[in-house]
Amino acid sequence: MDNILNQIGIENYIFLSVVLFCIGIFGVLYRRNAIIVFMSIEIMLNAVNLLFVAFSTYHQDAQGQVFVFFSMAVAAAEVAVGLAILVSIFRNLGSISIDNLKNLKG
Amino acid sequence: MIHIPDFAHATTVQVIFCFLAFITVITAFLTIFSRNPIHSAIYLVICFFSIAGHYLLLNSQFLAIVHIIVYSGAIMILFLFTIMLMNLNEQREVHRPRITRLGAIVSFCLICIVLITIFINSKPIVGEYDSSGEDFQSIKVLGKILLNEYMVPFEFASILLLVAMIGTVLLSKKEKLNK
Amino acid sequence: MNVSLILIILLVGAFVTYFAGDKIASKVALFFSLAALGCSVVLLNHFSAGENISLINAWINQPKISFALNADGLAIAMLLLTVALTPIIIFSSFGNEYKNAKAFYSLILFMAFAMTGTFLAADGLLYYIFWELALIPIYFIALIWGNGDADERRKAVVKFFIYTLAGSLFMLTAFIYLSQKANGSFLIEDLYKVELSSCEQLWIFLAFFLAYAIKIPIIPFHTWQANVYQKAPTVGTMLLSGIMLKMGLYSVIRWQLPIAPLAAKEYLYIFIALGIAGVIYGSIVALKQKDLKKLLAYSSLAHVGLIAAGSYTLTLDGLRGAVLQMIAHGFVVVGLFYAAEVIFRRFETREIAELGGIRTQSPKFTSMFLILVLASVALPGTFNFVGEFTVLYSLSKINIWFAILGGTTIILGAYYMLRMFQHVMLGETNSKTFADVSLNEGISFAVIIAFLLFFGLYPKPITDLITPSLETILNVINKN
Amino acid sequence: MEMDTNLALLLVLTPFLGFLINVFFGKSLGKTVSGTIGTVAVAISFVVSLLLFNQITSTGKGIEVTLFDWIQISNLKINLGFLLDQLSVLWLLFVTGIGSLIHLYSISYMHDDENMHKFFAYLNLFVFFMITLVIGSNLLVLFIGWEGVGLCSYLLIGFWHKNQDYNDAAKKAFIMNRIGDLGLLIGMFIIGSMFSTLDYATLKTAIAGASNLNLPLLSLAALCLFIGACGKSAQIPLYTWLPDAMAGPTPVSALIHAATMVTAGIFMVTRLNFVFNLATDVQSVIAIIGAITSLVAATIGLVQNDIKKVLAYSTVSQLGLMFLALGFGAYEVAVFHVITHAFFKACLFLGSGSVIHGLHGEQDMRNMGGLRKAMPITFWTMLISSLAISGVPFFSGFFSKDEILLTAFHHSIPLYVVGSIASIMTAFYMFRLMFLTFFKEFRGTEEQKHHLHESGALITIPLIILAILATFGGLISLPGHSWLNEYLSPLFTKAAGEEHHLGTTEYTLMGVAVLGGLLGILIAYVKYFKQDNVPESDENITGLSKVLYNKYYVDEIYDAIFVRSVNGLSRFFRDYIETGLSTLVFGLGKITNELAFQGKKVQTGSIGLYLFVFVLGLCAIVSYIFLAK
Repeated sequence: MDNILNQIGIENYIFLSVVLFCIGIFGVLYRRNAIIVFMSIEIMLNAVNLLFVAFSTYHQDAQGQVFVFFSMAVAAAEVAVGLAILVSIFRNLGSISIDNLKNLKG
Repeated sequence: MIHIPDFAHATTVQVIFCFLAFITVITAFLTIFSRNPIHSAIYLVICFFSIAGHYLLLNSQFLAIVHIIVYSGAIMILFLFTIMLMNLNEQREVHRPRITRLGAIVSFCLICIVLITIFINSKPIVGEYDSSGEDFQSIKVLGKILLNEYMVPFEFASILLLVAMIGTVLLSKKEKLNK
Repeated sequence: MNVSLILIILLVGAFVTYFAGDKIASKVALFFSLAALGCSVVLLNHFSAGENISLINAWINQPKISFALNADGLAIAMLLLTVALTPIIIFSSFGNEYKNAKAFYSLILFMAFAMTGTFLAADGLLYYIFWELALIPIYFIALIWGNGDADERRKAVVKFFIYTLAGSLFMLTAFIYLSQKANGSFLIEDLYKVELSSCEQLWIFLAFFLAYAIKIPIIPFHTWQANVYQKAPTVGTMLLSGIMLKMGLYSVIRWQLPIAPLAAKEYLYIFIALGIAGVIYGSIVALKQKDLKKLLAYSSLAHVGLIAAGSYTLTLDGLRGAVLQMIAHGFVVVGLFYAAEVIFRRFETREIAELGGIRTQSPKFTSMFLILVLASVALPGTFNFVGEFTVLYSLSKINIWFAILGGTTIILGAYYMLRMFQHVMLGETNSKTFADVSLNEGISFAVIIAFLLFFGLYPKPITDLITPSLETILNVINKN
Repeated sequence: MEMDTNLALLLVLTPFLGFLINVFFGKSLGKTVSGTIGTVAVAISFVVSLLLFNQITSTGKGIEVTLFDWIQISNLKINLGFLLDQLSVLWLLFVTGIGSLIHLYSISYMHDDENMHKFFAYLNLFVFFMITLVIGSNLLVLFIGWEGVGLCSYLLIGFWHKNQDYNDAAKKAFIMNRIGDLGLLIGMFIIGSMFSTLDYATLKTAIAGASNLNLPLLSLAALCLFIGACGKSAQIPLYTWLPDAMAGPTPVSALIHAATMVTAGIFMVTRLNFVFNLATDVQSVIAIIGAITSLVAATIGLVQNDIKKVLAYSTVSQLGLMFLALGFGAYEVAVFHVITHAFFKACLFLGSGSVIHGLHGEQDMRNMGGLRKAMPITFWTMLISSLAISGVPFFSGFFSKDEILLTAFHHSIPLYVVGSIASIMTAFYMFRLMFLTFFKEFRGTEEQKHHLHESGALITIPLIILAILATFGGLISLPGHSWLNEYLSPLFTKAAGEEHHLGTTEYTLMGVAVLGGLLGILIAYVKYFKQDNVPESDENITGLSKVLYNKYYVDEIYDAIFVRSVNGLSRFFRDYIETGLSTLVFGLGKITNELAFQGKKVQTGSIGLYLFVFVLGLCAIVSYIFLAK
């Protein structure tokens, strides 16, 4: 069986992941809408997942994929809880702009 | 170094990769930049699909399917529902002060530079990579691994999801005031 | 049979006392403390018969921490001091009513447990754990059952707690560093063997010094002392001054000097001078104190200064004198604080100005108090003299001026103690009635006095007990 | 040997047993019984001393008794042991002898005091410690006794403890003694580290056998020891406690502050004569200090009006004379004077006690007078003693004082002159005392006059015995043929002092001394008998006599220099340094608090900022790990 990486090269996957990850970070920093921030986080997660899978193929080892599977489970839980929190914040504050979340002020 | 595809002699796989990568990056950007959260969500779905495409390209069918089910299905539905629940529209979002945006851009550039520098500086991979021909990522094999080697974490994952479900229900329940 | 038995008795005693209920808590505590004393005496017999009563068990593998209790002569002497004073202290509290007595007495036993552990521990980390453990009960004892304004008291006690804890953390750092050097082992033998450069030794020495200087206390680290002594209930004060500050002094001999001998040798003069400064300063400050317990606190500061100075001479005489003086001081200071308590029970005050004229009403109490005062000023024939003489002698061998300056304690000590005695006990008959000592009180005093006088004339048993282990320690110090 | 140990223990422990019985059972036994027990205890010691004396004179050798090891120090091994040789037995004899007499006296004297059993307990304890001091075989055992007698002195001066002035006096005595004790300790330390022993016998051989001694160090040791002696024997500058010590009951003054305890310093110096002989500089210091003390104390004694104060200053003055002799290395002369002084001074004190007793506590001589008829025995005994102390020929004091002056003359004329002036003054103030007290008309209140009576037999018998001793005590060391010198000769390396040949010089000097003494008496006679002067009341004293009356203001000066400065320092430390240090420690806490307060402002709560900083931190860490190679 031909390894796909022979044709594409692991470097390209790394590059792609980096770009995706950076876009995620940029989104987190740039947007103030909590939902978009959340989406950016998902993008970052996916960037990492992608890298895992790429290296899993590269090493011919299933562990990377197993890890991605767990990370997806965690992500699902996280999104569920996170969005629930956002909803309750929205209910209380009437907005989900992260600038309003200043309860951490010392 | 970054392998620059030679478009003239590109194989099908390479073309597909480039295409998918292009879609992934573009939709990711659009997710962040579009004003309307609904649009963002839709771009994000497309992004997730393209990532699933990458998974398929890498021949990990199981993950591709799970990814589509979890991300493009469940998570995106959750996002959409939430957005609609809140009835957000673009006017609500006020742009951040310039200094913040500048900071965001600066740090974005910074992290890009750092990561890419690392990437460039790291040792290049020498030679071609041959697969051993062993099946390691078919659904069957993964299923065996998950339920043998990783059984306990697997069960914990289910507990995690259960807890998350309960937590979500508890959080989104309306608090009864004055009681 | 080994020394862990004592620890077990005290710990079990603490629990049993707690569950025995308020009414009989004091008696249960007394029973267990006496049991510990009895067992210690039996162990002493075993020890003098040449049996090994130490204990080493592996406890944690990585890093290598052992549950090691080392019972050499020095440790046994301190163990005996603790288990002998604990029953006296408990017994002395019989005249008082305490709220939530079960917790109170349980804490006393627990404190005795922790202090005994500190004296016995032969593993750096175990020692550190016991060291800090001893702080917890005294914190609660002083805070909950103390006297005076609650807010003031909390301030003083919290200051004490944080201050000593902060000092100890430096010691912990030193221990961790040392164990790194000793391949992860915390055992005292391994720590002794660690080869350190003189610069490293200095830092280790200073880290230890901070912990001990605060606990002992050596000036200028003594600011917690007078306030806590005053605010704590007398039982707490006795525990603090009688035993707990001996922990610091003992640790100097057991840990600080042998581990960092080069630093100790190089800066000998500075540390002796600090000790002696404490002697003079404490004596002078004690002169004009208005509160009886505060005065005794400062007198204690003066005495421990001399003990510390003796330890830092790094001579056999100095160490031996220091240990003898520690034991003597433990007894005498407990007796003196008890006398203050007896006065307080009757007059509800410790202001020296409000006292006076007690002697006519209570000849027995006066005699006992006077003997304690005289022991405190090291009259020959009392145990304190033996220690003080030995320490001063060792100081004179280092430098005659040290002996002269340190010797001012016998002048200034006599001055403030007799002044206090005069204003507290003598003078026209007090208008308030002062009942003479009850049987219980008399027994406590008599035991302490008998001890001081007996060993004042025949200190040989204690000297013989401690000398071999001190020689061993000196060998470690002088190995380079 | 067993026998000796038992004797020594009997000697020491009988008074201690008396002390214990009186402490624990004294109150229930009743006054007479408790007094008797106290007296008998000391008397037994006296008998034992006599036995020992007999043994020593017959064998000529000292007895050494070692009980057990006491203190172990690396190069020192200190036994609790006794040394009974000529010197200590001699001291024992008069300590226990005079002690028994004074105990006997006290039975009557203290009979009205409710705490009589305590008084006897303390007295017995004192005798116990004094015996320990005298017979200790090394310096440290001496030190037990040394401090112990100080303690008893403290207890007895403050015996009437309701009066805070008395307590002050007691405290002062104890503390001044302790200053000397520190000197003694330091001296011991030096000797201990030089010779690795504190034992007299070993020390003596060690010094004799030592080749190259560190003489300056040894002199320092001797000086320190002398400071100790100064404290105990009330020499300048540590003498001020002794006059104050008169606050105690009169028997105490007689026993402790005249006859026995205050001579401990002389005992110690004599005991260590082999050390002092090597330190010639220190000897000169001793002589000079002794001479000055005797003169200063005598001048103060000239104008005192309190009968006991006069005697106290006289004691200081006489002690000064003894030190004068010690300074010249004439130890046996000093010892001789110690003994005669013990006799006549004890007698004088007891006599004054009898007077005070008769006048119900009156001590001011201005309120006395004419007691000769009412108290004949007291008068005669005191007269004899006064003659003795004034150096009238053939009384004991004549011989001893004369020898001291003779020695002084041979060594240093100026000191001889000083000593002679002091003796003349002594004669004057003693007879001033006699005339004011016993002659002329009674100046006290009518009520006192009514009750004037001679004291009982228990008081007069000791007086008579002491008067006899004061008369004939001089016989033990007659000039030219001295039994005492021979007896003590084994102690001294020099062949019992240079026996002075009784030449013309000596007789001349004797004559001068006698004339001086008579002159003093004559002046007193003229001033207080002929002219019938009575000292002015306190307010009217002016000029030099005011200075003298106020003891040269030495107490005030000491108070200003030492006591106040220490107290001031104490207050300063308490109020400023302590609070300062405390603030410093609290300050550390406050600084931490303030830092936290400032630090918390960084926590703006803005998630955007947090994320921004987080990304920057991430960049920094990643670049550190991967790029900083």
